[in-house]
This record gives sequence, C-alpha cells and structure tokens, in this order.
Amino acid sequence: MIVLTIGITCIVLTGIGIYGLLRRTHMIRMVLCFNILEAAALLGLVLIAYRPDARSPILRAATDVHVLPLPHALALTAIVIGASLTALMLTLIVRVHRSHGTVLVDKLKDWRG
Amino acid sequence: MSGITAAVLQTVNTPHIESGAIFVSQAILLFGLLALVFVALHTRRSALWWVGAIVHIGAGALLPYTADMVSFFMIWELITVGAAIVLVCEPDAHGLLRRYLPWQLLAAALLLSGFALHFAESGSVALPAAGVTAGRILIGIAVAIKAALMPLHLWMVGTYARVRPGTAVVLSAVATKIGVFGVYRLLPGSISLEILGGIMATVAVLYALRQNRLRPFLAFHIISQVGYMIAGVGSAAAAAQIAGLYHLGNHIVYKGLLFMVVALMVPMTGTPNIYSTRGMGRRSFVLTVAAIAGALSISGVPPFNGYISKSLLQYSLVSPVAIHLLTIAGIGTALSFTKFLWHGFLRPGPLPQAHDVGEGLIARTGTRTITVALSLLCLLMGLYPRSFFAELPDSAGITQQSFESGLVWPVVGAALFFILYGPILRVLLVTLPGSTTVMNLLRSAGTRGLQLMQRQHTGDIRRYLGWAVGGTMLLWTWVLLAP
Amino acid sequence: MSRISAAVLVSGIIVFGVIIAFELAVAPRTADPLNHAPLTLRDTGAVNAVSAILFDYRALDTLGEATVILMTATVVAFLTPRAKASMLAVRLSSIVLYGVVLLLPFITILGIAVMAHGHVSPGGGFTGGVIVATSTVFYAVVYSVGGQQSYVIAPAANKLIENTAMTAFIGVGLLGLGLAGSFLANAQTGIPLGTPGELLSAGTIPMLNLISGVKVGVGLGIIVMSLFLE
Amino acid sequence: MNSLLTELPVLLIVIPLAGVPLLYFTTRSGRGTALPALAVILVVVTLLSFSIRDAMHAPVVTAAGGWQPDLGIGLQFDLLAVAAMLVTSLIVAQAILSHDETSGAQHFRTLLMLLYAGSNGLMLTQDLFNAYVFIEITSIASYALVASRQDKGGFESAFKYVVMGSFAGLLVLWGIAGLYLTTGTLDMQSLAPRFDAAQGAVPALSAAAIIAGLLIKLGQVPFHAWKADSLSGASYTVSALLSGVTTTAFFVLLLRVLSALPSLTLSLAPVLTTIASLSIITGHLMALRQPRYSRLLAYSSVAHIGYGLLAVSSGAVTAIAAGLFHILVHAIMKSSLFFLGRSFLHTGNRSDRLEAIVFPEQYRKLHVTLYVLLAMSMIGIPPVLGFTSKWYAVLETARAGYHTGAVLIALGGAVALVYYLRVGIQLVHPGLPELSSPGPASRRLPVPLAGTALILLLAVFSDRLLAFCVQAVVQLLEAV
Repeated sequence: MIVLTIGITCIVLTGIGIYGLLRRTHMIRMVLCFNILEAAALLGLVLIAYRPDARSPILRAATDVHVLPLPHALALTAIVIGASLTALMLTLIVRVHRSHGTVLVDKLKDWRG
Repeated sequence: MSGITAAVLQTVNTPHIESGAIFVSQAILLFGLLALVFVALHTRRSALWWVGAIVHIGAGALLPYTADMVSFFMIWELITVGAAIVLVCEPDAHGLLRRYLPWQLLAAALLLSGFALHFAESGSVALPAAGVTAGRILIGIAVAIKAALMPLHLWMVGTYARVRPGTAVVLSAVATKIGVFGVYRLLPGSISLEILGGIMATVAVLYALRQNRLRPFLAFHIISQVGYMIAGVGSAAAAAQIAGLYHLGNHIVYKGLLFMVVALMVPMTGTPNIYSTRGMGRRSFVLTVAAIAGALSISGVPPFNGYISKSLLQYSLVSPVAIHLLTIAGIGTALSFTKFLWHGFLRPGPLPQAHDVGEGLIARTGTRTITVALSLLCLLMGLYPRSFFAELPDSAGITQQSFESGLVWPVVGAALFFILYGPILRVLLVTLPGSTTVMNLLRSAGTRGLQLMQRQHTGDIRRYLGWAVGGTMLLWTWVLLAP
Repeated sequence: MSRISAAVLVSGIIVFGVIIAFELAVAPRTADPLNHAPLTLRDTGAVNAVSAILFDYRALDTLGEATVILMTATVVAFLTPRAKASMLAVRLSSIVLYGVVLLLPFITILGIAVMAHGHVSPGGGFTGGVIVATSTVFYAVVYSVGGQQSYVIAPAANKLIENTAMTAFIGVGLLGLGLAGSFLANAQTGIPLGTPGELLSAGTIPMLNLISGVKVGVGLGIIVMSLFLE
Repeated sequence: MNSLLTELPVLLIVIPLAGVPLLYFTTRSGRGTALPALAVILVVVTLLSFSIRDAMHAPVVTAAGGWQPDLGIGLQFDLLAVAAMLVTSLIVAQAILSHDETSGAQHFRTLLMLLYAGSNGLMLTQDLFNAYVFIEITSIASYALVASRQDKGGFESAFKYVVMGSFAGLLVLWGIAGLYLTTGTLDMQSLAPRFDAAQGAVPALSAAAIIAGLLIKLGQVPFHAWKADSLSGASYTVSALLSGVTTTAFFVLLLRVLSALPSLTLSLAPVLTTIASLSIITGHLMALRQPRYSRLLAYSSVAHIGYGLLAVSSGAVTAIAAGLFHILVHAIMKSSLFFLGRSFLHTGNRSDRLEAIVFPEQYRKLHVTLYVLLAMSMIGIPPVLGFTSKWYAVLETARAGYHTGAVLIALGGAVALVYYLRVGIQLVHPGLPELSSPGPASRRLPVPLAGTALILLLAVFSDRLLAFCVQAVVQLLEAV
C-alpha cells in the first residue's frame, strides 16, 4: 500500500513538475518545478530502497532486516547537487533580473533563431 | 584498408599509366604552361595568383595518373583549392568565390559519397569506382558539375564571365577537362551518356547563340564542346572514347586560343559586347588570323583539328540519336562563330575607340606570338593527328573526301547566319528559360524554407524543453515497441 | 509551449510512469539490488551504513559532491558582489536578538555532534553541516537589519576554511594512497577500525565526516549569505 | 610505481581538483598567475604520456578506495581516455593562455580546473552514479563559465543552459535509479549481462533516459536548441571550452554507456541514426543564416557531433573509431576557431555580429591564414586533418551500411563551405570603416596557432591516429 501511494505521488509530482516547466513563465516557479521534479526522483530512490518491515540501515543488531543503504547515499548526494543547482539558478535569476529587468522567462529572447 | 597516407604512397609508387590518361595530362600540362606564359606576357599578377595557377594546372595534369580514390579525390580538391586561390586574387573575389566554390564543393561531396558507396560494396579504394548504381549516379552528378553539364553549368558561365581575361584562359585549361576525364575514367560507357552529351552540345549551342557578351558566349561554347566529349568518352565504343579524348585535346587548344583572342580583343575595342565590337580585321591581322583559325577549328572545318575528332565521333558513336544531335550542334556552332567573326572582325563600319577596361595593356608581340603558335597547333593537330595521339585509328586524317563531307555542315551553318539568323534568334530569346530565373526561384524557395526553420527556434527555453521531453518520449516509445 | 502540447506531453509522461509502475509491479525481480548493509560492519566498522557508503565505499562520489558545493559557493559569491543588505526595515524585538545569541551555541554544538556521530548514528557530515549553516544564517539574518552586515565568520575566512577543508579531504585521500596504495582507502591503511558503535571507530570515516561537515556548513553559509545580501 | 599506475585514474581526477586549493593558496592578491594551472595540466599530460604504453597493453582498472567496482566505484584508464584527455588537455591549456582579461582571471582558472577535473572524471569512470556526479561537476562549471562574462547576454545564456542542463541531469538520475532497481548494479562493466537478464521494459527505458540526457548535453536534434543560445552569450574562450572539452567528455561517456549495453545499442541504432542525420541536416542548414559568429559555430557543432554519432550508431568497430576520431579532431578545430574569435576583440568591438567582426591589424595575414586552414579543416578539404577525419567517417559509415548517412556527411561539407565562406569574406573585408576605439593591442601571437599547427602536422599521420582510435574502440568493446 505504501509503495503504491509513494509510487503514485512520484508519478504525479513528475507530471506537475514537467507541466510547470513547460507552462510557467516566472523563472522562480521554474526553479520550484525543478525542485518538484527532483523531489520526485528522490522519492523514487527512497522507494527503491524500501523493503517491507525493514529498519533504517543503522546496524545496531546485525540480524535485522534493513532497507537498502545505497539509494539513501545516492539520494543524499543528489540532494546536495540539487541544492547547489537551485542556488546557482537563483543567483542567475537575480542577475537576469538586474540586467533584463524581468523575471519572466518568455522575455529572454535576445538569443534566438 | 582506407588508409590515406598508405594509399597516397601507393599511387606515387604505381601510378595509373594508360594512353588516354597520358594524353589528357599532357594536353592539360602543355596548354596550361602556354596559358601561364601568355598571362606572364599579357599582364602583371600577384605572387599568390601564380601559386594558385600553378597548383591548379599542376594538379590538373596530375589527376589522370591517380590510381585510387584517395589520391583522385585529394587531387580533385587540390584543383579546386588552386582555382580558389586564383579567384581570391581577382578584383571581384567575393562574388567569384560565392559563385565558384559551392558548386565545386558540391561536386566534391557527391564524388566522395559515390566513392564511399563504391568502397562499401567493393571494400577497395582502387579506381574505377562504378560499382553500385546509387554510387554511379552520385559520381555521375559530380563529374557533370565539374564538366558543367547543362543544368549544372551556372558556376562556369558566372565565373568565366567575371574573371579577368587571362585568368579565364588558365581556368579553362583545367576545370571542365577534368570533368570529362572523370566521365572517361569513372563511368562505364553507355548509350544514355552519348545521348546526354548530344543533348548538352545542342542545347548549349542554342544558349550560346543568344549571348551578346563575348565571354558568356565562349563559356556556353565550352559547354557545348564538352557535350561532344562526353558523348565520346561516355560511349561504350573504344573508338568513340578515343575520339572524345582527342576532342578534349583539340578543345583545350582552340578554346584557349579563342579565350586569348578575346582577352586581347576586349581592351582594343573597349567593349565586351559582340555586336559593338567591329573592325578587328582592320586593326590586327594576326588576331584575325588566330580568330579565324580558332573558329574553323571549333566548327569542325577541315583541315583543322576540330574536324578530325568530330568526324571520328560521327563514325564511331553507337546511338544514331546522338549522331544527329551532334550534327545539329555542329551547324549551330558554325552559325554562332560566323556571327563572332562577322561582327568582330569582318563587318565593315567605323572603328570604335580603344580604351582601357582595367587590364591596362595593349597586346604585346609575345602574346600575339602565342596565338599564332596555337593557331598553327590547331592546324598541325588536324593534319597529323596520329603524331599527337597514337591511339587514333589509321583512317584519321585529312583526305580529299573529308574536305567534301566535312565542309557541308559548317557551310550550312554559315549560310544560316546570313539568311535566317534574325528569326532563329528571336525564337530562341522567347523560348529558352533564362538560367537566372531558375536560380532565383530556387534561391527564394530555399530562403523561405530556412526562415521557416529558423522561426521555430524562438529562443523560448520552455519550447526547447518541450522538444526535449518529446524527444525523450519518442525514444521511450521506440524502446517499448522495438522487438 | 501551448497549453495543449504541454498537456499532451505531460499525459505522455504519466502514461509512461504508469507503464513503468505496472511493469515493476508485475515483472518478477530477477536481480536483487546490491546491498552494502551486511558487509558494512566488517568492512568499515561503521554502524551507519549510509555513512559508510558515502565516506568509504563511494568516497569518490562524496569528494565530487564536496567539489560541487565548493564550486557553487565560489560561483554564487562571485556572481553576487556584495551590495547593501536591505532585508528588513523594522527593528527586531529584543527577544529575537538575544534569543538567537542564546540559541547559537546550542545549534552549533548540535551540528558538530551530528557530524562527529555520523558513523554511529543517523546523520553525518552533510546533515551536521546544514545545521551549522543554519546557525550562521540565523545570526546574519538577525543582525543584518538596518543595513550593516554581520557575519559570524568573515567571507575571506569562509573561503580559507573551504579551501583548507578541500585540501584536508584530498589529504585524507592521499593518506590512503600512501598507506594502502589506493586513494581514499580506509580499512586497508591499517588505521584501527575500533569497536563498532564507539565514537572513535570506523577509521577515516569520522575524519571525512567532519571535513565534509565543515565544508557543507561553510559552503551553504556562503551561498545563503550571498543570495540574501543581494 | 606499479601501485601508482593502478591509481592513475584517480590521480588524473584528483590532481586538477587539488589545483583548486592550490590556486587559492598560491594567490597572494588580485589576479594571480596562470602558472599553477598550467603546472597541473603539465603534470596530468606527463602522467598520461608515461602511461600510454601501459594502456596499450591493457586498460588500467582501478577500484577507488580499494573497493571492487560493484561495491565501490570502478575507474578505467584506457586508450579511449588517453586520446580524449590529450585533446582536452590541449584545449584547457590553450584556454588558460587565451584568457588575458585581468578581472576574474582567478575565478576563471578555478572553474577551469573544476571543469578539467569533471571532464577527466567523466571520461574515466565506470560507475553510473559517479558519472552523474561528474556530469554535474562539469555542467555546473560550464554554467558558471558561461555566466562569467557578467553581462546581459551572458546571464540569459547561462540561465537557458542551466535549465536544459538540469533537465538532462534529472533524466540521467532517473535512468540511473531505474537501472539500479532492475539490474542491481551501478557498474558499467557488470551491467550488460544483468541488463539482458532483467525482464520488462524498465531497464531499457531507464537506459534510454540516460542516453536522452547525454544527447541533450551533446545537443543533438531535437535536444539541440539550447546550444546556440547558450554559446551566444559566452566569451569565446568559454565557447571553445564548451565545444572542445565538455562535448568530448560527454561523447566519450556516451560511447562508454552505449558499449556497456550492446543489446540496447543494437535496438536503438535506427533511432540514433535518425537523430544523427537530423542533426547533420538541421545543424548545417541553421548555420547558413546565423547572424553571429558564435551561433554559427554552435550549429556547426550540432552537425559535426551528428557525424560522430552517426558513425558510432552504426556499430562497426572501424566506424566507431572513425566517429571518435572525427569528434576529437572536431574538438581541436572548433575550439581553435573560437579562440581565433578572441582576436576580433582586439579591434575594439564587443559584438560578434558578422557585419562587425574583422581581424586586427597585428598579424592580420597570420590570422587570415589560420582562419582559412581551420575552415578548410571544418569543411573537409585536403590536406588538413579535418579532411582525413571526414574521409574516414564517410567511408566507414558507408561500409557499415549507412549509405544515406555517408552521403549526408559528405554533403554537409558543401553546405558548410557556404557559411564559412561568408564569414571568411567578412573577415578579410578591406572596406571597413575606421573603428572608433581600437581595443587592447595584443603583442601575443594568436592562441589557436597550436591547434592549427597540430591539424596540419597530424594530417600526415592520420592513418596511425585512426589505427590508435581503432585500438581504443577494440579495447572498449572487449572490456564489456
């Protein structure tokens, strides 16, 4: 049941994220959409690690069933990278706002063709 | 193996030695050197121009000896590079390069594709490369561009009409001849090539008749003569191939002669228009003799060299259609050159004022000597053809009978000029589509297409993201549905 | 992107998502994914398997990750030359002002504790680093009111700490190279792994935990400060 | 020494990374010098050249941290990596020499070291997730480099680049997660059998997502549109890096991924061929009407990477080698063309619109010669290296059975001529009005001298270079 719920959430989040990326003109909303997409991917990773009735991979007693630790490690790395990307995008938005005077992505049309 | 260095080394060690190749190479080399001497005497050129011209002619003379695709292609490109260097030195370099290079590179690309398909089938880089049908067609188009076959001739007329006269002499020595040699070397003989050559010879003559400027006029005659050569070397009959090659040699000589005459004429009369030039006959005896010799050669009048190759072609071609077409072309050529001689040299009337059109020279003795030498060469190649090209049959030569048969059609052509020329010209002007209109149509269609494509790239990153999402989904769909 | 084409694309994505979910539900899983958990204790001596993977099995990834933070911090600081801070126009109440000062040591200590216990309990360098970063951010937010800038650590010192931490990370790696012949090696170096569960156990993992904690703390601090000082 | 050899792949990544604090600590104040960065490159190249012989013998496989690839991260140092890294090192070194602006020089060099480390990692790694980390390192460095000009156009370019790049990164992340879920491994070496054994469509879909992400990074149709936009605002040095280093690294990674999944590559071949063909057509046609130097070159890159992809997707060893060879040659010549663009700035004009660009007075003839040689190489006219690589690409693609593709590659050169001619005519245009403010006069020789000399000299050895590439591809395919 929990797998199903998280799976559906994952798919729905991806859909929302992609739709937002394609439709929203505000740059910060685009960044938020990226964060949503990333959250979906992280949920997916956590779902991969999931085992029924398992505990977190803190190996107090070696006999316990643990969830897979590797996806968690990957997720941690992905979070850090995602946060860095978000920071970079926000910085760029600040600078674009200063130079173009807008935060709407459809106004960024100096380069085209 | 398609190793480039290895293949080039192999060609250096074992070149392709065969009488046809030797003849073409020597013809190009000989005439090329004469052309260089002519230019040297005629006018001053920059050092870069000389480098280009020497590369152009040298590569042209080298090409017939290549034994494999790598060397053939590289030297083929080297000819273009040489020509490009020459054109860079011209006053209107930009326009010339724009006209000349794209076509040459297109030819090279098609040749490369054809070679590639051949290589794919045979696994070897040896020439001749005429295996696959598709490859054969590609190679055919490539050599057709180089030989300025009729719908693909625009580069040549555009270039030869705009360069300085001396440059035209040098360029005319190599470019189209290489195309003809390409037909000879790379394509198998067939009736369709004969007919194609015949059609080209005829149609080009019709276009030449229409011209009123000297150099486009000569350029269209080159195309027409190339038609003869293609009919010859493209034939399956060995005799026709030899005749075609000999025509190539002849053509190099008399066409160069005519270009030189024009190069000397224009500054003297001050106009490139055929109808306005006149009185050359009274101004320069030497040039008049040279012009007459060139005109008689190209019209195939015995005992000049054009007759030999043209009559041989008439006997040896397989397709009767091609033979008839060539006869019509011969009449047209005679008609056309009667016009040239009449307006430029023989017509009575007041002499125009001589003035400088940019070359800054008056013909010097040296240049005239060369025209005389070439006129003599035309005559000698007609009188003693077998000492120039040993492969020719014993029957080749001037006899009593040949005077009778060879004079018929040229005389008909000359007579037509005086009787019917006006009506013929009027019909031609109305019916033939101009090449510029076709070109403009193509160009505007192309531009419209490119604009459409460009307008899709709106600069909106969300649209690009949409393409990426769509592309990914297409990839996924394929993965799902693929077996 | 028009609404219709966006809708088509998104529904396509959802269809694929459903297909994937269905496939995963139906298809029998042939290969069980690689599981580090049963090996961790023996190999690394760390109780926290995630930490063991991050700082031992896949320490190269973590080096890369630390690089990403370093790089982002550098870039963000470079692209946002310090302008005047103009966050809030009002003066904050004394509760906030003194509360932050009171809280600050505790937050920092908590962060350091999380870093230090990364190999024995949930948490680790990254989590701890984020906690430390919040403390500096708190301080800067509260004391930057009114236009003057306040730092816990000066920007130049931040950079120094970042680069030193980077050097230290590579240094630990080189230690492994020197002692065991492989970069970022842990157990093979001969450093005692200790008793699992103890603070001083698991070889180089705690060191790397601390180093990356410092890096994350300082790096995130730089990033956030640069962005809000805009 | 032996242990150093087995650790070589890690060192090749770590040495440039260590360059970052090295640059920081050796800088007293302000701009610093280029020496530490150059030293790093020198060390890497020395290591590379000393180990070519070992790589010839057999690929050097390293288990990072001493953990066998399935548990930990595997890195592989083979001829493919040697070839690509020699090329990228050359370009990075040229970029360091090329960047003569005082402001932000230190920042630029730091990013350059990070880009270098990231691209080296991309070309060496055998682990999918590790590849993802390096993809992000390389990409973030690229985004930052694009923005480092700090002007209006630069930020617009950088933002577009970040958006597309992040999307690509997410696709790769999804793909990696899916592959790990279904095959249970992240190691490319052990992927193939498990991939074939796994049931259902998920493994193939995941791998396709990774490939799509890499195609975005490489800029192939229909993922290409960001490329020109994000190069437009970058400085020429940065554009040279992006089209030289980043592209090469991603191409090598794509090669590794494709060769790790032979069955998928086989079934995807028609799609990849279509994508490559479309890229060739679109790239060349779009370049025809571009008003700016950098955009024109960017679209031409789309087409040239298409050549490589086309040759690679045919699956034959010699064709893959020819594609690799062309990509490497393209990296050298395209980056040289971009470096050449820096000379426009010496005439005092900042715009790169084709009407405005012109070569400066100093070394004018040299500049023109360089441009002509490079353009000949891009078009594929003998006797330069670009010709031989195109020749091999055409012939080997045809031999592998992709006749249309071979014809497309050959015809591409003819189209390319039209736009390079247009630029060339503009560059030597004599009737230019006097520029109001001549830019910073440079006494230095143009940077792309090295690259151009290389494409001239190496043309003689193209047979041997191709043989080297063939050996590299054989190694790559045997390793799986």
